[in-house]
Amino acid sequence: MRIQCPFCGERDLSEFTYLGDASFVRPDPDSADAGERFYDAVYLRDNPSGPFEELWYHGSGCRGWLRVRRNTRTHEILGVELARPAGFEA
Amino acid sequence: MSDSAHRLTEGGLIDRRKPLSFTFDGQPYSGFDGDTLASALLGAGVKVVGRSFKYHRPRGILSAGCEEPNALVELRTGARREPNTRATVAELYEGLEARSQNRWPSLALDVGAINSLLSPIFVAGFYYKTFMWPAAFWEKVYEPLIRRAAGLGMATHEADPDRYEKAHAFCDVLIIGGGPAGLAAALSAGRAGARVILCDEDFVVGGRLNAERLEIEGSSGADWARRAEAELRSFGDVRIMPRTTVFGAYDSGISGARTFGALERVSDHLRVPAPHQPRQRLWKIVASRAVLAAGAVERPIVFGGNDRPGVMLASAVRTYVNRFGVAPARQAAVFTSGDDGWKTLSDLAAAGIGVAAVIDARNDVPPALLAAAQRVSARVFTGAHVADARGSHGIHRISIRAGNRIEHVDVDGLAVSGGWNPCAALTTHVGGRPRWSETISAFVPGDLPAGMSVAGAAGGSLTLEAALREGAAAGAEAAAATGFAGAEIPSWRTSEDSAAARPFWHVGECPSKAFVDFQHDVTDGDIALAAREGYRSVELLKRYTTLGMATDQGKTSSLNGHAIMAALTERSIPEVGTTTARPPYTPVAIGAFAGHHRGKEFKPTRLTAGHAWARQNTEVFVEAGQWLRAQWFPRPGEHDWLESVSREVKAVRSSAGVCDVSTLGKIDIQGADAGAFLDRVYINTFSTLPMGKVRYGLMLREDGFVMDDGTTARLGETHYVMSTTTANAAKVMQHLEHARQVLWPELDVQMVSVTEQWAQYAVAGPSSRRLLEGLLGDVIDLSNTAFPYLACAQLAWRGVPVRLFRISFSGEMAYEIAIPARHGDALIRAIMTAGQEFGAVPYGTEALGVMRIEKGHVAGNELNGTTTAGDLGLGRMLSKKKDCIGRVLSGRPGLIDPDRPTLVGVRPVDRKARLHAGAHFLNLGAAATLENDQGYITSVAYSPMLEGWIALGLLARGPSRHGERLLAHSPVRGGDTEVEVVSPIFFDPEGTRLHG
Amino acid sequence: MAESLASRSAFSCLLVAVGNGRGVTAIDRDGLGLATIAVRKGSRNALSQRIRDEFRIELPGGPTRAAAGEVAFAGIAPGSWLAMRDQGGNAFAASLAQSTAGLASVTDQSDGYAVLRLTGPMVRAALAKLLPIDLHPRAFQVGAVASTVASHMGVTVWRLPDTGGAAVFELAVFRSLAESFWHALAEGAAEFGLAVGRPC
Amino acid sequence: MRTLARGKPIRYSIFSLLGAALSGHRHWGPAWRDPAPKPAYDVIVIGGGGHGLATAHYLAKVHGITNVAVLEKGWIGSGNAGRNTTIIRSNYLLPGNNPFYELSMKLWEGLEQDVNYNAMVSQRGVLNLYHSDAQRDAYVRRGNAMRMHGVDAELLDAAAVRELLPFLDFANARFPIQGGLLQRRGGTARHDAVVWGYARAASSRGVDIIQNCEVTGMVREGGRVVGVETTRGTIRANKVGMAVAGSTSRVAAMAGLRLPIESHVLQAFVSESIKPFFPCVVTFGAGHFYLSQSDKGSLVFGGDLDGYNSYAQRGNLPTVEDVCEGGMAIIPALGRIRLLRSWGGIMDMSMDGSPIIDRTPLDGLYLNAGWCYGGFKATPASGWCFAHLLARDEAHQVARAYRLDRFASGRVIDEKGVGAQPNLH
Repeated sequence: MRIQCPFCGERDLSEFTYLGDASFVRPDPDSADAGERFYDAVYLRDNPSGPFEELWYHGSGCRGWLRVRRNTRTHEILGVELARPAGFEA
Repeated sequence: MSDSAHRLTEGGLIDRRKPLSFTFDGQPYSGFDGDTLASALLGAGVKVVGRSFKYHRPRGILSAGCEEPNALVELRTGARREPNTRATVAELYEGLEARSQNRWPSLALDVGAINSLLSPIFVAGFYYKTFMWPAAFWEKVYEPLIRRAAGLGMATHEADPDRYEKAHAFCDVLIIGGGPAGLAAALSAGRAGARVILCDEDFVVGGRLNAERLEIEGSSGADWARRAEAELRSFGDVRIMPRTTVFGAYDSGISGARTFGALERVSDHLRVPAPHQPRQRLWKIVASRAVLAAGAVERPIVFGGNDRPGVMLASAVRTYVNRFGVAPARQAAVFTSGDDGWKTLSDLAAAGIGVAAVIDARNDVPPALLAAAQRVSARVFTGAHVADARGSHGIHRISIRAGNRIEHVDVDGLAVSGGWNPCAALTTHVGGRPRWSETISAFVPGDLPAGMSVAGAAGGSLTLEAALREGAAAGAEAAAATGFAGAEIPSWRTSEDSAAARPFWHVGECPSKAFVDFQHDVTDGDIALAAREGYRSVELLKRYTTLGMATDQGKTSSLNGHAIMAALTERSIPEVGTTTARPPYTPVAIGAFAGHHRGKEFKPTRLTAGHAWARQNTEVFVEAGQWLRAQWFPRPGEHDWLESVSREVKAVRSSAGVCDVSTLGKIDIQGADAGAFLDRVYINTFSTLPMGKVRYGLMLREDGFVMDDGTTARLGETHYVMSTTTANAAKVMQHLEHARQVLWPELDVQMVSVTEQWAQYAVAGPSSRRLLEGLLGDVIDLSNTAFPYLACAQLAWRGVPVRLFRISFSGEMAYEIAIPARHGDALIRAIMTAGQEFGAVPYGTEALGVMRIEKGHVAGNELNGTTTAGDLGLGRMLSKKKDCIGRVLSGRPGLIDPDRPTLVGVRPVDRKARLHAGAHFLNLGAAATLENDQGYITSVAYSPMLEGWIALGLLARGPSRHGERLLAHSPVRGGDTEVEVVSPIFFDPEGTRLHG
Repeated sequence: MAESLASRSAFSCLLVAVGNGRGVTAIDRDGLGLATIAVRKGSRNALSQRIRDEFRIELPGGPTRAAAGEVAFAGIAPGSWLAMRDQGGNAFAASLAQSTAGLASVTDQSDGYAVLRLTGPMVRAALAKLLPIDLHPRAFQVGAVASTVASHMGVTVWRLPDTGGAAVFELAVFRSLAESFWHALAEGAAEFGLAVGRPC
Repeated sequence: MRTLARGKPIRYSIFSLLGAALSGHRHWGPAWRDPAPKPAYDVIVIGGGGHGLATAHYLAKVHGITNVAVLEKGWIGSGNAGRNTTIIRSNYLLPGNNPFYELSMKLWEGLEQDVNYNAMVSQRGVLNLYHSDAQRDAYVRRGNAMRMHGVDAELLDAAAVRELLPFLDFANARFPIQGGLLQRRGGTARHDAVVWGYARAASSRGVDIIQNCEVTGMVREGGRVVGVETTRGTIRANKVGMAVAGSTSRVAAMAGLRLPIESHVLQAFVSESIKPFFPCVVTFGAGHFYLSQSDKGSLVFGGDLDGYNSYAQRGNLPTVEDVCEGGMAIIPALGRIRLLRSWGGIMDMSMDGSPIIDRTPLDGLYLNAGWCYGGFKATPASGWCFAHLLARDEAHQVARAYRLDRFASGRVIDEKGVGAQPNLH
């Protein structure tokens, strides 16, 4: 598998570390049901068979966190972008 | 029989001026440069080469390629012994030593052959039906027997003496296979200017061109191949890799570039590798496009005695005659179901080898072929088949069934052609499914992986003309797809050849055993039994009978087996389906996948700037992740580690000691929001930390459990430097980058690891201040008031930037001094010199551990990923004023349960007794059961200060149980010890020594 | 002030020729001043201007290296560069921090990385055994920069102008890995002959 | 078809085998019946792998519930039951796991007599190597916990390991072998035979094993699951149990459930067949590698997950290299032995590395999932406890901790201590 790092270019799988579901959004810690929402965000997964948006870390490259769209059934990479929205570093 | 008995006087690609001597089962033989072991054995008249897996039947050479199921030998000796080497692909070299396998005492006389008599019992899956009583007998009696009988060659237990290497290659077009299709593809892609890599598993390119008497542009196929190779070598961006098998296709990326695994056999054709050369090289080839031109494998036909030595694939017979100048037989017959087999007739005749008969399963055979048979006065049987072959150590007679008439013909060789199976494995490695072709009665590539095309026999196009045409087109198309369009597509005139055939798998009832999978001794009867017992899916069939699971992975057997199953269950072959090919295409040495990552090179070694100095003072180092750290510094006369470590501890506590702490992670954190950022990743607050101060911090995972701890210093308004544990440095960096880039991208924070930039030493003990004053006195005031506990400063010392921290892991007054790593060696030497007057000693990780346990500081054994801040007695650090990663889930009932094991200290009631980490706590008198488990000991040390063993542990409701007595239960190490629960701070509980 | 403190190259005692010939030549770049510089939020343009004024260098937007005189900036991540100055030592980072104060975060890495310059007729063949990236002249041109992994070790590589008809690369690895990296390089380069050149 | 009423097949023994030999093995009937699905059953078990078939066998044998269907979308054992490295052991640390896996080991020890099928259960020993003091301490803690539950465990020092396996790398190892934790009762079993044995035994007690029958939906009435839609029609049942590790999330989604599970690919490898080379099961403590040798002679080995979510039953090259590097690091004689075949299985990776055997929020639907890569060794106990749950609607006592709500409550069973990151378990 080869992942197109937006900064470094396409690199071999071995340069990256996987985290998982990119839909994770840190819930509001002050909300009344924060516990329930954190449990849901940290533990529950859709775990789809097919296109999936996930987080990879280019630890052996630019140390960038990437948002990768990948088909979990075929391993086909459908799209890659930096997790950190453009502009924040500039 | 004389050496050259079966060697033709001329022809072939062998060099008769270069004879090579070799031995087989100790017998000396000779062959020629250009031979394989198989061709050399055949040339020397050797017919029986091995014994089969189950029945130990004598077996000869079936094929001339990697599909060989029978001719497996042990190659080389001693530490280089290679079991199961296919004689058909082993290149002959001077002094080669080979032995037959799976026989005792000798190949000719093999006791195991008794199994053949018991074969009525040893049917598929017989072992599932018996060997069950008594149960105890399995490991002791049955299994050892089965294991000894099974297996093929014998592997050595000696370490492999050869080197392996890995390398990376990139190209526009990868061409897999150097036969006519592959060469044509390479020529058209190369001429277009693309970067081309052409791999072929053989040691000469050309494939079937070297084995058939076919012509291209009026010259022999072999000559054409030489010319094509020469032209390709003239292109700067074309690389030809012989002896290289592309064994696997792996996933690609958006660009379409795909990774292929390939094995280059750099030195397997030599007695030993040349200096600085590996035995084999694993290539990871990244190709934008690939052309699969791997050819096809001929199928045998299932009939009685079809496994006997002398029965050979027709294509292999032609290979041995045309390429190696070897006569596999003196008087042969041909058994075919298509025109292709008839080529063998003319090739044998041309080589002056007698052909007694041609048996064609078809009723209508083209007249031209019949005429050819007439010319050499070979008898022709159409609509007929061979029912049986006789001769256990080499056939001497075949029985031909034509209608209801049986005829016997005396021959010493039988060429069999049951059609061709395309080598399509690489198209299925990444999920493609093969498609059934009625035209050639075989599975051909179905949906292809993106960026891959197929040419020639690999795609089911079996004629030379088609191979060249499709190859040229595929090469040009692939080149164009990578930006090298426009070059005209070459084409070539070829001689006639026809691949017309009719499917024919199995001759039906036979007088003797008819084999489907030669190597695993799977017969037509076994397939029938599987069908009867309900193992009808091809996967169940395979698993129950082991069809296709041998070292050849069913290249010659699977389809025949599936065809027989289809007939038995009244389904079509496509309905029955086929098993999925998995990498590698042919077996690959495990050493090649490891490359040079073995022994000390298994993983890189990280050495601190002070390592050279440490080496001069101790030989005792311990692995800390990839780092090597000094464990202790023995002195002459000390008897054991305990004596050295205790001496180091006492020295630190009484005067001063120095420890290399460079391996701890250090992260430089800057930016306007650096403080706010730290507040969110630590459970305690750092935005309020004054400049020039250090604070201990604890970090949680989002699930509320402790992740790591360490000190963080504030060097400037927007500048912090964080320290992490050695073990978690990389993990913490990744965690912080996630927080910075994904969770809170809006914060103005920049960070980078500076672990490697700074060499850092802990200077600890009552004399540490005076020691450092001797070094730094002229650049900083170290008095308690000017530089108190938890102060930090940046200095310039002797022209070098230095960082100084007043922190302590030992509980003594202590400092950590950091300096750019290139000066690390000089600094440690300077410290030791300055320390001489105080009797300062270097101390290692053991003494460090003892002192942190004496102080009740937690470390790796307590930060084990399952403990909470509360468990470690650090719950009070959790700020109520702010949120941080892990705060919310750390409040779950399971994490705040008062019964959770919590940090305590323990001492043996008998102060002399020894403790062991991993012992479980039991209430005195309680039975040793999991229900009564109260917790366990995490860390143990001998405290020279308390003159006894002490330990930290996690104990249910621990803090409330100080003074209680328990049993430390450790049946696997050290036994049971009665212990007393105490405070985890064993030494200087008031912490007065910190301040000196 | 006392006499200056002894300094030790990460490659000291390691660089010895292997095999026969000069297929690859290795040169220790000890003394090279290195610093990572990461732009502060919202300061990209101001920083570029400051670097332009100070060094007559256009900060690259991607993984490339821009040099003027003895100073160069190599893009290693979005908004982050590895700045280098020949023989700049630790002083380089300090001066860079001053000249970009408020616009960027600067961190001294002069001692964090051990840098080797590799050249010679077989340098690409030798590096093919280490680096999983395409070093073909068309794919990795002069000025190209890449951070990747070589034989389980993180490495940042950049290509300098060819000299004597041979490609020239510089490779930076974490200082603590210098010995393991040299072993991996030497094992692969031995068949071509690995020579050691004079530091520059 | 030569089978008795209810398809009771001929008993397997050396005598029946000899008898068969004389008649050319023509009288063997199908090992299990191939019935068409009935419109309704007492219990439907989704998944014809080891766990599902074991569940059906124990439902019939222990609880007398024989009106049971096992639905398999492909051929039985086509999932992880046929894609694992066949290791059986009960060397677990945590009280939530240890008794469960020990029950499994006890059931392995009597399996062949129970199902009258030789699954080649081979107690040749499982040795976990350790390479540091901290790792030793962790193994001591684990070994002690095992002994406290009556499980055999021995701590070996380097010399004892050397005596057992003299050809490991003791000379030049990057991470020297300091010793190991040995469970002699651990070992291997012939994975396919386990599936076939349970299938044959269950079928002979009346369980319907229905292959090529894919579940496409849940039949719900009110809040209750009362059956399944399949490619072979609707089948109703009082209780529906899921034993589809690898596809759990997909099947659960049919019932609208979201679970603490990710699917990951784990590769496994076999070498060419060689004469006896390796006597036990060994695991590397400083890398990702474990190995044993099958009775057929192949070395069977594996290592770490590829690390990314996947439903493709295949992995990539970096993991192959990582595993082989681990192998060479401890067994330098492996170099010239050839890797013959690799494949990938889809692991049901739970958020704490431990399984789930529990009711679901939907009445009538029961869950057996999250086996990570411990599923094969668990087969008998998983079937035993899932059958217990299905039959009695209460957790079997050794499976009490395998609750679905433990993640919300924080009572996780995390042997490795890596938290809610499935690819690290």
